[in-house]
Amino acid sequence: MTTPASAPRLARSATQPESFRADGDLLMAGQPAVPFVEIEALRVKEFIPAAKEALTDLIAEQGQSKLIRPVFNWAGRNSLFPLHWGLACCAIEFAAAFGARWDAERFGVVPRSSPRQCDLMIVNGTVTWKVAHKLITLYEQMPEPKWVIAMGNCATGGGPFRTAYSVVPGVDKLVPVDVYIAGCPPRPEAMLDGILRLETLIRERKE
Amino acid sequence: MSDVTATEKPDENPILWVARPMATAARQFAKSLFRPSTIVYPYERLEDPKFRDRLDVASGKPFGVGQVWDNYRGVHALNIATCISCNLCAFSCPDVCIDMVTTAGSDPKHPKKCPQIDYGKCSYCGFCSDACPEGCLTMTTRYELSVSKRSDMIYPPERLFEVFRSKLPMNPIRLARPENEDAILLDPPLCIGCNACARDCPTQCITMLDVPKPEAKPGEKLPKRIWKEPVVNDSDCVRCGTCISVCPKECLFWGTRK
Amino acid sequence: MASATLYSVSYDLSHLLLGGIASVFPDPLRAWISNGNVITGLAVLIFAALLLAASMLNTILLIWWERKLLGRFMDRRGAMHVGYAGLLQNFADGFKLFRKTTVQPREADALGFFTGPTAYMVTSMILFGVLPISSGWNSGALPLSLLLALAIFSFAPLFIFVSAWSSNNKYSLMGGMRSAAQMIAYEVPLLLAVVAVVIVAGSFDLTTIVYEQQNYWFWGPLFVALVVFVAGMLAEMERIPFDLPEAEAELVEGWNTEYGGMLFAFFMLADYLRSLIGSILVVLLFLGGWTMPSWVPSAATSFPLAGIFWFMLKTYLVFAVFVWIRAALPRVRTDQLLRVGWNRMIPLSLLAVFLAAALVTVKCVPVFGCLPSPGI
Amino acid sequence: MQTDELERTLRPSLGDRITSVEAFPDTAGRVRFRREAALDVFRSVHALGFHHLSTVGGIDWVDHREVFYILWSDDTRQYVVLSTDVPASDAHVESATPVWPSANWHERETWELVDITFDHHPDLRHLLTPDGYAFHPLLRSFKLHEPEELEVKARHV
Amino acid sequence: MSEMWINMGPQHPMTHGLWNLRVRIEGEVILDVDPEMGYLHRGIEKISEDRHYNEVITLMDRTCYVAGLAWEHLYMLAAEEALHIRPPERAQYLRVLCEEFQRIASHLMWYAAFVQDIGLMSPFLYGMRDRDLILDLFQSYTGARMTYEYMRAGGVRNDLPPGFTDRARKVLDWLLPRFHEYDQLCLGSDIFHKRCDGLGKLSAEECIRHGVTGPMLRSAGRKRDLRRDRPYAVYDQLDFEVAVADGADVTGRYLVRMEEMRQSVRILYQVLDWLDRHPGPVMADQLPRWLGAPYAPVGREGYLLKRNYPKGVGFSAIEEPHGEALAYVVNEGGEHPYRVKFRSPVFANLAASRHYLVGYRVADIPPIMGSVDVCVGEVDR
Repeated sequence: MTTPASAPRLARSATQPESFRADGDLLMAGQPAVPFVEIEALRVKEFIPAAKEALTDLIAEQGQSKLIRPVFNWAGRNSLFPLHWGLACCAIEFAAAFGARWDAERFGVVPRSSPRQCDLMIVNGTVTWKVAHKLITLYEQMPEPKWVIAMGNCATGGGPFRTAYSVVPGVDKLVPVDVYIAGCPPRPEAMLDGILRLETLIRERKE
Repeated sequence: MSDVTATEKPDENPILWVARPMATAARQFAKSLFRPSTIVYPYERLEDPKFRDRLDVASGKPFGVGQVWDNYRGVHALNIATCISCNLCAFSCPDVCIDMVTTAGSDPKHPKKCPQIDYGKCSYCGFCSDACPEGCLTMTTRYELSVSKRSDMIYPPERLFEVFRSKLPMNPIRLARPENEDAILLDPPLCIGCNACARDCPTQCITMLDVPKPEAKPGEKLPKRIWKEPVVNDSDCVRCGTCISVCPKECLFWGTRK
Repeated sequence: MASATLYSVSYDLSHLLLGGIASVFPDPLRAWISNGNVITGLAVLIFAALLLAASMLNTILLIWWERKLLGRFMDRRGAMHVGYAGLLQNFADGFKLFRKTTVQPREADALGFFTGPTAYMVTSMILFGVLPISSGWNSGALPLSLLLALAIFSFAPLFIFVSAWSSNNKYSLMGGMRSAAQMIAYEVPLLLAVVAVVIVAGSFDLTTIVYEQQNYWFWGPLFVALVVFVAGMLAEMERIPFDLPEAEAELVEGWNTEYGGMLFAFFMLADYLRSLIGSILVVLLFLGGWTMPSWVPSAATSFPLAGIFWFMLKTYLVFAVFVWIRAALPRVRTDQLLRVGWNRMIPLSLLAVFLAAALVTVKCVPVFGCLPSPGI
Repeated sequence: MQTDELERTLRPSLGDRITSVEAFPDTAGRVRFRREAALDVFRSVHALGFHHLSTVGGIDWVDHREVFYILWSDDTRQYVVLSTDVPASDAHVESATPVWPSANWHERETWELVDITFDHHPDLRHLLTPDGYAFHPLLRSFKLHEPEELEVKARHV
Repeated sequence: MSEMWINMGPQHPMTHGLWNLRVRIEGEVILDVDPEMGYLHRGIEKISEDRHYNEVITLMDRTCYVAGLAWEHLYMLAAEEALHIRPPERAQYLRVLCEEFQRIASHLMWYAAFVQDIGLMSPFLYGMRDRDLILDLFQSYTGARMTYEYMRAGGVRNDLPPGFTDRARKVLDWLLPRFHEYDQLCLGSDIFHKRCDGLGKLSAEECIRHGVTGPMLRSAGRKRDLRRDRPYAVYDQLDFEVAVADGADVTGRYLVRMEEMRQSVRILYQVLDWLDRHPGPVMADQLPRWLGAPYAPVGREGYLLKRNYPKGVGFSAIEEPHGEALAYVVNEGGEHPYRVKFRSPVFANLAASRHYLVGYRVADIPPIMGSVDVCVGEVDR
């Protein structure tokens, strides 16, 4: 297949990362157009960060776009994966909300065990000082954008145990909380209501 | 072993080993194909009349069985008009989430104090509504309380009054107030007749009656006091103990009236 | 070409497109553009794009199908509020995962961490170029397409292991090792079961295998092979009861514990792509592909795209059986799985091969063809 | 087994190592013993058929602390309570783990919450509170506060 | 693979709560385990010392959140003994009703969690669905789904609403065939037996040595149930069998719990019949004023001391769904208990985990720990 003389060179532009420009310049300097020479140049150590950067740029650009942003917003609020963990009493109601009667999966809420795949941390129970740093670690392991729901009174403000020596009086002392759900423990409906409120918050959010 | 009560009957047929659970799942699938037992929450609610007092558990749809909501303990409703500011709810709260605050619009000279509830601390135990002598603080069936600001969880009396006016079903079971022998007693020598108890009594059941001023014996100085003593009307008293706590001389105490 | 196929459609499209473009340009360029090679090249590109779109769409639909079915098995409804009956739920998931930050753990090896999922995804997707969907609807009539499909299919453990190893997480590592062991253990019976089909059909070409089933479907005479194939496929697709590599209870999410964002989406998509391919292979090898038995009224088989319709219907029903199994059975343990694989499945598959050979030798295969309702 | 029967059984072998055997509601009785003789008492009671140690706990009576052991016998289907007093300044007692291995965690808990050290315990480290937690919350001198109070205090200090 | 330690928890799908199982493995074989507790330690025993006797109830519901009413019962038995109160008989029957319903609910919760551990997906939903029916019943007479605050010193808060017994019987009628369905899904499946038979063995003698009680002990063939051995409340008037199995393994614990649920249903039918026939008061008559429902403490201290209320010690033991639970309440004459000590069955069961986990495989941890039925709330308290 013959190729037009200038075709492969058109792609080189200023948007290229630094590491590539040297090879690109070589091409521009009238070297014989060896096919796949740029693939030779893609050494691993340069490729991975460059690709990541490009991807991040792309996403950021699309995030700014007026056309794309509503789509991502819609996707983000309709597919909230909470972290699958149980702290205390509220965890039982949390589980009940995923049971047959309430079925939180109707809203696209599917608990995932790995924090890397979650967008939402539902703090469903008493947070003690012993578990506090683990909670923060988990929160930091979740990729952006992420949200936190303080479910129940213990997560909101320590609940009946707030005077105790071992209890964090409110998870908002540790991580930023988006929605508080009162209740001790809240009914599964109340938890779903909290998630719907979070969806409303995401919809109204201005970036 | 003869002791063993929980045993299984082993099955010899290996085909059934996988077939039986799969058949059970298939039966469930057929049952829930058209009407699973899910309640489509924001559109259907369990406290709807169509789910209330439902008894059709045998029909294969187990939702809504025995949904009796009258008893449910949710957000409080406060009838400000009948509240007597007796403090009993705040006293009985195990989580110390009730504050008595001045109601908006009350007379600044005689501020009316009504409970303000922090739902971030409340554990919905119902002790406060049990303790309320006038039945003005009750619990309703409202349970949705998600907010994005922590301070929105604090319900001042006016907001509790709004809940009252929204005519939600309220907890009908009221505790019978047991007959009890406890009463407010007075240690007369200590009393100075200051009227503090009668002034602060929420039910106005304390009246200050005159006591005869004793004749001063020679060499003895009469105490400097107002010659009145409180008398408690036991049938009206709600045993809130306000009088004991306001008494400057600690002359009132709990006791049994013979 | 008698009927429209995916490739002919894309060729026509390419011809039309390039013809339109060529008319604008002056002569030397026009001659070059309307060159047959260029048209073919663009046609291949369009074909690939269409295939990609179709496979992605089907995969996403498959996820929805599983979620709804699983919901009914569990006495609940499944996704229902996003889009009509939750049809858009998986699109939302996909867009969301696309937007999420891709976190690379500090200790992870970048090369493996990023190439693993990508290669896993790509190898799964290549398969669609091989599989025939209906008469004429395949990319190339390869004489050894079945062999090629299974060869590509068995790349996966390598990439899973690479991504698991490079995640530098103990759970991922254990999941990856289990995955590799499991897939290798089940590769052999799977291939042997296929050999049984090949013996009866006399060809490695999937299209030929399907046409061999026009009179009788292979699931009856080759029932043992079908059982072995389905069990092996379950292991290859890593579905319950053989989902040990991502066993949620002990290994948090198995080998994709450290993956989030788009890379995780790759894993999910590739998993379901493989499930789709597994169901398609079952349909192609044992359930007569797009052919229907003769007692089905001809009106039901002669409308446009009838082949594709019946083919997809069968595929989705086969997948429903997989979902049913998932809803009803617990997962087995690694050592039990491997023991079953090596000790039971291989003898069974050898038996299947032997049976197939016997059938062909004794010429009793046509007996099935004489039955009043062949196939069903 | 009645309380007096318990005393009659234990007294000959233990002598004054047990200070008293008194009635205790719903159990065979409460055996109070001197802490120096802890292991002897444990062995004797274990020999009576009390093989199951239900729990070990401590009570802070401000001037001294009490350790109690609750045991169950399958033969007589009764509980028995052992208890000993230790001075607050020198709160330690012999560990019951050689006789009842199940005492392990209960003693760890009592050690960290009531500050009673168990000698020769195989593994005396924090169980419920974080490692290095310096307080013993179940002592009467340890007071609880509302979090707001603590914040106000912290601001003023 | 060489030896390594892995942390299973505090956030791990196996743990069903906040605790950390540190496991030393070689390949997939467990060499040593070290449970790390205390992530949910809320100081309930300490907070109880600052509360009135009745107010401790709100903590009891949260101590073991899957068996709140059983813990209320446990605490109330001890507190009443310490306060020298005796509840009326109907209240005792109501408490037994609560405890047995709670036992079924707790076992259903266990079932839901346990089947998920072995990878069965749909029975989780079935278990939760059927548990919700019992919670509905609880809601209809206590007013809450999980934190009931139903029992009071001297009785219970309120009597049953009209029509309750019929509803309860309907639910029991619905539940009995469901147990059969559960068995079909688990015992009927060969894979279940492959996964669970002979796993997590702990003989009866070992159980006694390490303080293990409840279904774990009964699955080893030891017929020990405090409801039968040391009847409290009105259990001596009820007819039931103690469920015992002989496997001492995961399957045995499954069988024991399933049989216990059936026995609970049997008890409940008797209790419901009795309740229908014997109306009466549910609260003791002679109560100190501050223990009657609307009490008005003045200040927070000193009120009772003026009344010279008799001192006492309360001790109670009940067969909680997880095993033998104890409460020890010291009343020094104040308004608040001087010291409250609880013995959690799961605490001891977990302490013995080294003895039933070592030697098995990593993949066996979820079924074994699932069969222990860990409720972290009552372990850490």
